[in-house]
Amino acid sequence: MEWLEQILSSNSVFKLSTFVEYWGGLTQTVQLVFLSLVIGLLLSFPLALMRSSDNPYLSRPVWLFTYVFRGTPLIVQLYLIYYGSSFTLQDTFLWPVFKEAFYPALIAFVLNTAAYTTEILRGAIVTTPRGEIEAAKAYGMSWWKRTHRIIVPSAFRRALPAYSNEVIFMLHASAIASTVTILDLTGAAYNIYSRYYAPFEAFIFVAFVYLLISFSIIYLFKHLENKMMAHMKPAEAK
Amino acid sequence: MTEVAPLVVKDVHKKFNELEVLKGVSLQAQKGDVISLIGSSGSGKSTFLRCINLLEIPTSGEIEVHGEQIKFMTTRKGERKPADNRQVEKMRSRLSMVFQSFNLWSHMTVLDNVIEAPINVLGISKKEAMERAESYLQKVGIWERRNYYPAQMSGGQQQRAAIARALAMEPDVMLFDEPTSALDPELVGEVLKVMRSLAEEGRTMIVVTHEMAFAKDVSGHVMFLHQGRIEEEGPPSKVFENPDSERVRQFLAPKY
Amino acid sequence: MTEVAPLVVKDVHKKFNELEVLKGVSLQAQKGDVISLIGSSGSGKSTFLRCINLLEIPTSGEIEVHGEQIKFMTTRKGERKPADNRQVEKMRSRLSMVFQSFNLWSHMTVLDNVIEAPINVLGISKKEAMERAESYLQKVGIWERRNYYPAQMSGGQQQRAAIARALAMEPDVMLFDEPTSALDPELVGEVLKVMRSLAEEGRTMIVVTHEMAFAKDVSGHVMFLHQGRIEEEGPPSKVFENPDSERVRQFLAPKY
Amino acid sequence: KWDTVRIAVDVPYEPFEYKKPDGTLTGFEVELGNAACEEIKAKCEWIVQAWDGIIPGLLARKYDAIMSSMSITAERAEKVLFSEGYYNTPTAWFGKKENASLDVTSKDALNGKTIGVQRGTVQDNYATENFGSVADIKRYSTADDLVLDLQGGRLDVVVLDFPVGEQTIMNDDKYDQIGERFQLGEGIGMAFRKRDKELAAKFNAALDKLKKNGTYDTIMKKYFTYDIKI
Amino acid sequence: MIEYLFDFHGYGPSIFKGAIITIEVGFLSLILALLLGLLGASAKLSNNPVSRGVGTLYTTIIRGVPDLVLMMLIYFGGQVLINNFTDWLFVQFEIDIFINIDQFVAGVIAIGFIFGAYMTETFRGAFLAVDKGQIEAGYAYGMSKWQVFTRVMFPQMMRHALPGLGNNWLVMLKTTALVSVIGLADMVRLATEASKAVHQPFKFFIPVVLVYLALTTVSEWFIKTMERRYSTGVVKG
Ligand SMILES: Nc1ncnc2c1ncn2[C@@H]1O[C@H](COP(=O)(O)OP(=O)(O)OP(=O)(O)O)[C@@H](O)[C@H]1O
Ligand SMILES: Nc1ncnc2c1ncn2[C@@H]1O[C@H](COP(=O)(O)OP(=O)(O)OP(=O)(O)O)[C@@H](O)[C@H]1O
Ligand SMILES: [Mg+2]
Ligand SMILES: [Mg+2]
Repeated sequence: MEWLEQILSSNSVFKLSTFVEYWGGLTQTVQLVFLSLVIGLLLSFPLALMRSSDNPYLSRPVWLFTYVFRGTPLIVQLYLIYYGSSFTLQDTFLWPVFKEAFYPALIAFVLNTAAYTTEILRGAIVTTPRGEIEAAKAYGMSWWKRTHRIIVPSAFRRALPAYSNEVIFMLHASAIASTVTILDLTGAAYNIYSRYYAPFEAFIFVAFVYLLISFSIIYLFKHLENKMMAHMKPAEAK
Repeated sequence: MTEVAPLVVKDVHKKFNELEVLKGVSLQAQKGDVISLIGSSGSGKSTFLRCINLLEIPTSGEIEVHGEQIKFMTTRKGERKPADNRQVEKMRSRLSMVFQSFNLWSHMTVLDNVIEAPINVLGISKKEAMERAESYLQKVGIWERRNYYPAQMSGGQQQRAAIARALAMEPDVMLFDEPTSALDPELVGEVLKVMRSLAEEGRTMIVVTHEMAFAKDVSGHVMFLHQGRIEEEGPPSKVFENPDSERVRQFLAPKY
Repeated sequence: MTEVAPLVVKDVHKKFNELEVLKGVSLQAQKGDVISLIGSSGSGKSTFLRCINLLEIPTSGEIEVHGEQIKFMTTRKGERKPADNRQVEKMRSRLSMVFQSFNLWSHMTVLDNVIEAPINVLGISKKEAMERAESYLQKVGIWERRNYYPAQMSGGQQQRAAIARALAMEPDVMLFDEPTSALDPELVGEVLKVMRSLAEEGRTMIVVTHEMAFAKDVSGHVMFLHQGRIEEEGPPSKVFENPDSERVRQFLAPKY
Repeated sequence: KWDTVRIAVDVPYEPFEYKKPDGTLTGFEVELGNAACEEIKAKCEWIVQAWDGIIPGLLARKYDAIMSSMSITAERAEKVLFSEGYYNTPTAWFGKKENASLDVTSKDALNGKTIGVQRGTVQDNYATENFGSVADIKRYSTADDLVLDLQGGRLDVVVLDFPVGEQTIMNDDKYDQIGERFQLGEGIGMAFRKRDKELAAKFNAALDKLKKNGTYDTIMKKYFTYDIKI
Repeated sequence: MIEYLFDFHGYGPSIFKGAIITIEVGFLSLILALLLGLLGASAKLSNNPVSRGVGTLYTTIIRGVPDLVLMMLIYFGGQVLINNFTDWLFVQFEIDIFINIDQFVAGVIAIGFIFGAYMTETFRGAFLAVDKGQIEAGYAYGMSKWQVFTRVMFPQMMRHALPGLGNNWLVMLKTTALVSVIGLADMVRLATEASKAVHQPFKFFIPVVLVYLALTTVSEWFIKTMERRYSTGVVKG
């Protein structure tokens, strides 16, 4: 433990108080990213199905949604929702919710990740082998049944690697939450950075924390892939 | 006959763009009938089966299942499509199909392939579905392979899984598209035995087959398709022993 | 015989994880030999063919093409793999294979499927490849369908395209995995005629088949595979008329 | 050796440094810097650099000095070598007119309020030290974001560099300065690499001379109505 | 209203210049990223444990570290390394030189390198989705690995890869804004400067968003064309 003390005492950045700040940042980041991803993913399933529908009344609006949200920078979306809400909702019952930076940020992130995930899923849905869909039809599965029993499970497996990218994009992108005063990991790093003016220590430390989160995510996806892609590998002896 | 026919197909035409693949094919199947569809490659046999359960929408013609006629409508673009999806689904759950290319769901094990539709379409309990799966997988001899994925099985094993999947629906009418193409003679015998027992249970079967022996021995009615038309049909004794058509005679002549 | 055998396979074993699918299979084919592989579903016939051209790496055993032995090495993890990719490619271009599930390249038309490998592997001119394609597609009767994509063709048409693709390589040794499974009896006759003529040209053929008539009439040697082992082999007269093995007798007994 | 000196600046920070629409740099610090360079007979090359990378860039020798309204703090002084302070602007509190009577020196008055500051400024340190325990302090990377949140109703009061507040808040007559202006910190200095002591000394001498010979005042009067010299 | 929206207070040309930088950086990094992606995917799918390891290391590390930090590390860190070397030269041989890493080159390399890792994952997923039989047929006719790759795998894989590639490209286009931390003035940076200068924080969002949307439109069109091109032989069910 001596070395730890030594590092801590020889270093102005790594004090107990900064660790408390980083810890707070970590919980904010994890909450924000996790909630955005979960809600965004849930939204993207119906959206992707609408988007891959032949009916233009279903597919066009979703196309427009993904076009706008993939076509513009997340920071612009965040600003519009964050500052936009303060000028439009200030006198409504929603204000107590929107006053907290967390919720406008959450909304922006959810919409953004939903747009990207929708496109990923749509791509996988339209490449489902035709014969397998026909088999589902031939057994009398309704649109809904064959969608959620055959098409989506098969598509999701193919979408996994691209979706793992999206999850990591979201984690990195969440750093901009700090621009609207959310004390996430990056926010904490900025505070500490500007207080001690030690960019390398402050940022490399958060980079390290982000790295750990990313590693966990990548590991998780690898595990998931191993499980879900079993049908592409030789069988275990039974 | 007082009972309504489980399957009546009237004057089905099918065009792919300009190519007319079916040029008016009709069929009437009573309960327990086994109808064989024979004919040369590309004559439209698979297309006809696919039209029966509406995987292809016939360009014209009618389909009646248990006396209920499938309703069609015409879209603004002038395409024909079923008017009532519910009706189609109900109809399909009573007809089950074995595909020429198997079309097993690749992300599911054989067992899951077999229990999927009974549970989710017929709504039977998982327990009952498992029992059915066991009995049919045993019947086709791949119960020990139940936890394999399709890609890990031999061609014949896949075909048998596809047959078990169709059997597990215990449908009124079964549509088979060359159900024994990947099987060795021994298994062909086994599978045909299973089919014969189904016929005896009173199930109706439409079988596309290249096994003339099967067409001759098991089916009560044989249809010979040629270039999208029925060239000859009748009881096997008639079609095989005394065909009217020169084309049929030639098709049936022994080759080596 | 003074000529070297075009294909010698020695004691091939293949395991999928713990499951041993091939338990020592050997084969020796002379120029012009037609060898039939028969056996029940799942007995390892396809796996054996796939081992011959190294789509599956045999767990042990040797393969010699025209006297040249394929060199293997062992990776540090203890897996066996070919030591020289060039050698494998060269070998494969002289053996061509028709797959049980056809495996036509779905993004190419039939014609492109057929000219692809001759141009890109054998390096012949496009013009010559087109001539070959025409002659072989005519031979199997789908020249008019040359501009179709695989998904637009019937099962039999796809199978014939796959055969034409293999023929266009004009290889020394051909490996056929149930080349007539999707064909009607008439076409089976046609295709077998083509194969017979190839045999007469001196090409060597290894054919996995369920057509006992073919095995009997065309091939000079029949091998019966059972659970990964050769249960019986010899000239057709021996295997079909007077087999030693009880298993073979049972397999060949007429079923209906 | 110092024929040309590359100086980094983050723009715009009116009126200290900003670009004219045609792209040329101007502002109080830019003019002052040019004058200082003339004194030391060097050519000044201005390099626009975003704030986040401004110290790493200096340390990586992308340029030789920073002259970009950087407050002198002990923490920064561990990384870079500061010149003597060459200006210090007053600090002030701003807020809605109806809050004008708020006593911004009292902990009790600010209890439970939301205070906006610009991250990492001396005002940030000041607010954190004095009111961090009772008030909610929100930090922004730019003054514009902070002003937007003040107008949007998420902030009660802000504490800012006076000239910045004057430019961005006071032009809306619903808002006003609260309380008195006051001075914070050691002022603004140029930053150099630690080993370039010689260059720092040259600039110190030059700035000193400019202050004495009146050039400094001439430039200052162009931009300010009050004194910022230290 | 329209006049208000499009009154750029004379900053139009500067933002236009920034847009060109954005497009240039985006485009060049895309090429680099695609190449690295294909290379990375082949490495991760290869049988060789060493290349598999290198591929995994690459995607894990790069995707793990925040882009901003990587950018700074590559640009400033790289510079410090070079400086240490030139310092050493000075101490040893009195050779006084300064080698400057160019911002543009560094930006393109950094972004290309970062997104190469994402492209790797996208391509890998797409390769896995290609039916194995198709690839085996290629090998069975004696095609070399390269031929199987170019003639069979690539054309079939693209259909699966395009949606993911489209996403990556759109994210990447916006990530080009990061180059401002290494002192390269892209469209976003110049627009922010201009907004601050005229004290209207959202003012120049509009042209920026319009440029992005225009680029998105072109990209969508291009992706759609490619999708059509790589869907030959697909019969819709
Ligand atoms: N990738 C794999 N993983 C595990 N087991 C496999 C795999 N491929 C094949 N097998 C098993 O190997 C056995 C032999 O398969 P093979 O395809 O060689 O049979 P076959 O003789 O060609 O049968 P068929 O006549 O039905 O085509 C089968 O039991 C099959 O389940
Ligand atoms: N999607 C399609 N587009 C165009 N033509 C098609 C399509 N599907 C089938 N065809 C054509 O329709 C004809 C009939 O095909 P079908 O599959 O019904 O033949 P089949 O009688 O089942 O033959 P086989 O015994 O070879 O399976 C074939 O000539 C085929 O090329
Ligand atoms: Mg067919
Ligand atoms: Mg087989």
